[in-house]
Amino acid sequence: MANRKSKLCSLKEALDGIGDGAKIMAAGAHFNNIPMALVRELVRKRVRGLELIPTPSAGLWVDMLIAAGSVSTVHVSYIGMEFLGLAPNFRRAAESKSIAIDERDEPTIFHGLRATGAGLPFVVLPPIHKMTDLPSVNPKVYKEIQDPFTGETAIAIPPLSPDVALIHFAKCDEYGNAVSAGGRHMEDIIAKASKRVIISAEQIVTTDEISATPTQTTLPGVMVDAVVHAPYGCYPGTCPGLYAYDRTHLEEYYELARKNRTQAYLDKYVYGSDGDAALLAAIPEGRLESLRIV
Amino acid sequence: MANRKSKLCSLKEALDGIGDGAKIMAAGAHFNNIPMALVRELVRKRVRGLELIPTPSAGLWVDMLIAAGSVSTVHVSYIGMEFLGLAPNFRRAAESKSIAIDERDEPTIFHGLRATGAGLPFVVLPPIHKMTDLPSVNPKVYKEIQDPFTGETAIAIPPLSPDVALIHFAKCDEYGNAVSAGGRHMEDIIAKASKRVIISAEQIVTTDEISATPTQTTLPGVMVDAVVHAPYGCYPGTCPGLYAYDRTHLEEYYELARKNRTQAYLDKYVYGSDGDAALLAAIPEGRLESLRIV
Amino acid sequence: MECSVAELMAVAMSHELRDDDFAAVGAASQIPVCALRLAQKTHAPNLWYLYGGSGAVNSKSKALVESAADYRNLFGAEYRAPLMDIIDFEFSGRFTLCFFGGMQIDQYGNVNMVCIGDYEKPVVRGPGTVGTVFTSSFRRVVLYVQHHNPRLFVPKVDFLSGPGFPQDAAIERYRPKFSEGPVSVVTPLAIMDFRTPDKRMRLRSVHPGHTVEEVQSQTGFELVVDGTVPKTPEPTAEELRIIREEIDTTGVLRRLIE
Amino acid sequence: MECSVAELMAVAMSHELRDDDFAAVGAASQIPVCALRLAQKTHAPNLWYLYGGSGAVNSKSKALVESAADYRNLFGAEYRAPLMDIIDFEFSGRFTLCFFGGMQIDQYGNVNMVCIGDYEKPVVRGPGTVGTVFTSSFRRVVLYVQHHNPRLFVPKVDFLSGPGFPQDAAIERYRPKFSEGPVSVVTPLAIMDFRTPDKRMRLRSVHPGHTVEEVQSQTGFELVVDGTVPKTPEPTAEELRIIREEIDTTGVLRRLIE
Repeated sequence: MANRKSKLCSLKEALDGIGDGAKIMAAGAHFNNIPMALVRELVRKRVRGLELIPTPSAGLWVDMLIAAGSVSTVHVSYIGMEFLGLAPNFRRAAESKSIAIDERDEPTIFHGLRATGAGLPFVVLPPIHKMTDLPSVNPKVYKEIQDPFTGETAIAIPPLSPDVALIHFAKCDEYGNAVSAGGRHMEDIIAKASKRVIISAEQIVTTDEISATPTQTTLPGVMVDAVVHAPYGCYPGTCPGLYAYDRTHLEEYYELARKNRTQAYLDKYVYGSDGDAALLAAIPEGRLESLRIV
Repeated sequence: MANRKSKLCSLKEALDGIGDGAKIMAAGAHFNNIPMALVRELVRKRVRGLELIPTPSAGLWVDMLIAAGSVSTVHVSYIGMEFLGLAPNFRRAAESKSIAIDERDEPTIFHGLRATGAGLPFVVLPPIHKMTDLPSVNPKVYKEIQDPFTGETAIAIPPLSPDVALIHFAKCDEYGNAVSAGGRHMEDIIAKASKRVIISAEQIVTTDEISATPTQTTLPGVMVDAVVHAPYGCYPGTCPGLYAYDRTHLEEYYELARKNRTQAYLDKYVYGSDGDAALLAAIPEGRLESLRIV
Repeated sequence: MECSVAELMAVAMSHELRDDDFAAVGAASQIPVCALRLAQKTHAPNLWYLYGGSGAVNSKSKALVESAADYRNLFGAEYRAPLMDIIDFEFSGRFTLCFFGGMQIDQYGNVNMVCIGDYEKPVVRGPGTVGTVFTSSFRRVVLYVQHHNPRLFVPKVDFLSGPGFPQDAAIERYRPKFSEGPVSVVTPLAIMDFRTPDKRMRLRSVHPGHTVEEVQSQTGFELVVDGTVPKTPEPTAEELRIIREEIDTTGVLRRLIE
Repeated sequence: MECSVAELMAVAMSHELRDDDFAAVGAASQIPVCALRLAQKTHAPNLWYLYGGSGAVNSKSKALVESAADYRNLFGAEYRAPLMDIIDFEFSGRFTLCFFGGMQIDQYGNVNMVCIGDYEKPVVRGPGTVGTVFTSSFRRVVLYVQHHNPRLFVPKVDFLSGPGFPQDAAIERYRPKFSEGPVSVVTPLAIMDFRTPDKRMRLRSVHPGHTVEEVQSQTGFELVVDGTVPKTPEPTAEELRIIREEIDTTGVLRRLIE
């Protein structure tokens, strides 16, 4: 009997094969459960021309990759820093036209992903977008269609298919069976729509631990291509159930970003390090412990 | 401060308002997690002309309501008795045309419910049904449509909206927050699509017990209209995590049904009883205990 | 009893909620979260509510955290809604009320979250429309903002991301039948509504310490004024006690708006 | 070693599975379930599999229960897939192999689960098409039946619920690009496939104790026969040991087919 192959690998190995122009999606909502360790590695990779497909509520990771010069296009539903304000690098890049914007919104991104994940050719929404300016600025995405059952007008939107999805979990096994301590948000929706799924986790556990409670597995390993062990992989954001966001560190990022000095942040915390070693070493003593949720 | 209203009521009260011709959906897959206590009460109600919308894999409850003379139409994906064979009353009624059949299949029922639950006007499937005889026997459900993005042919199906959904859970609180011990199957999909949602549960627990693990709630009470305490509510089927199906009893049903003597079964176990009292009293000593899963 | 503007707004917003509502809030929403919890603890014990990003239904968190997406909102919650539920509820009319903000709001209740200035050459690029399209499909929408000035309240939004009341029947017919659209606007100065024949914004009440003239001068279009405009009722002592002892135990709303 | 027909079928079906497959089975599927588990324990350790009704992924149950929908299949499983996942995987080509049965199977691999006789006046009303439409969208489909007779193997199905190989290019173009259609048919008498120019059913091997003539006489259409038809390989001692000691510990497959 042969052995089952482990999907466990390093940050660097996990991102192998992501080239210029790839379509990247990262999970998370605002500062919650963003796969920052994987995003930082992507920054270090210095790829160019990425097309970002953020979740309906994103900010930090998009802003950072824009500052790193890796981005050519962003699908926009909400790109901001929630309670901190607008996303400075996104705002500058959008106003100066140094990135292209594919203007969408929450239901369009969600149902576009659903179309791919569910194997549906396209999705039809009720015509409420016709009450807004969205269809006029993005006519290739919002197409009028007639309901064959009622004759009413509806809106068709196309499938959305990221090349690579990045998702962080509280724990997983080496085959990619993964658990979100804060419950499922849209990890399954993202993974189903994506050609390649890379996950990181705070803790790598045995498959026996996973299969003791199969109803609590958030994402099955059959949908996962690579697994990385990344403690504090959501930092400076929140990892639900394990640690809270670091407001001080987020403010440091935000202030530098506002002053168009994100490069200084990246030099200090991201570049020139193997993985997150530089970042974790630079965080003041006791800070990480203070964020932990008991 | 006013008090929160309990949704707890008797089997009889829960089914109040279900009249002749109602569209009824019951949850469950094969003999798993079927809301039999609620179905038996529906039999006792002696309503007529029901339109049944079973899950993609159903049998016992449909067969029983047909035998009781309550059914005029059945949406069919799979109506059978799984390892026991075909569903005898369904088969007879279908062959003799005493019921109408709305021929569908698993994805059509699922995505029809999704359309209603997600507020979408209709759902578009890839054209694989064109490779089968389904569209030709049910042309009102399967409509050809052109993909506005690719020009390809696709299949549009209409929303499916049960008037009443019946669902059983391992436990719930008096406000309808409910937990399936065997994990979610499609309880959420059914509830979202249905105008009225009636649930039963093996055990009524406190809201504190529910809110101790909110990520494990299968269905939130906001989608529930009535709650019934129904121990052995899936019997003679399985209640996942609590008890297994009673094969002896199922065979008794099946043999009587094959001989067109389901009326004798109903007289013995369903009619003439307040709730399930007659049924539970008629089960041989020790049988129920032997089915329990430790 | 002295109360802060944010507390006054939260109490006013709680009065918009009914006992049979299923309400939702999005990100950074301490005032609406307080309104929801206060309503549930006073006149609306059967109210259900959901915090967007965290999916928490009926959270019982005793502190107002900065983010509705914060996992800690799951404390005492009865359900964790995945995003699919939220979007399903938004399209299908299950949410009966939602609180929404905006970078710009115009006289017909249209909301803009996308840009100030021309879309092709924006002066300010906003975060994006998120779910503001759903102002057309929540049964009732309460708009609220933490500032009240003519840059925010404009005659016509630069980008229409959240529909108010279109003045064109051909557009209005796209609204789902169950939707009433925006029903009120709560700001640090006043409460407005759209109870006018043409759905123009009307001044409903002015907060204590402010005047009709001041509100009008801080609004970039003419507000409809019907006779004498009443004062916004102040929170009762019991409302303030519940807020401070049971909901906002760390005093966020006492510091939120200067 | 003596083995039962069901065990022989399970072993033959396990050989159809590859190490990179994600396979699925529906209801009442003890033979395919045994095939899946055997493959994972021998040549395909990276195989993933799902049992329909229970949603169990990679179940490690040590007994073959009667129903794939049985909750007890969750024993040792790594995930509990809700029905949405299953239907998504079915449409999108994520399932690479599925085992399917049928009331009728015809010479082009079309499957019927709906009725015997005319649809409007059926002689036997079957259970319905369930998910047999997906014989067109699983990457590979293995058909299997517990009987082999001319009532089951018919020239043309009375109702086409599961597509095999349509002889009309206008129909064939609806098949997703990733789908190969039915690749084999496993019965108590023989194994068939469709490796013929026109995708007609071909006799691949005959089980020990049976003959080509017998198989042909029990089939309602002419099977393609290429030269000498080999015997179906018998299970190895190790395969039988694994089945009896680790998978089918209660001996279901020894009693299943008389």
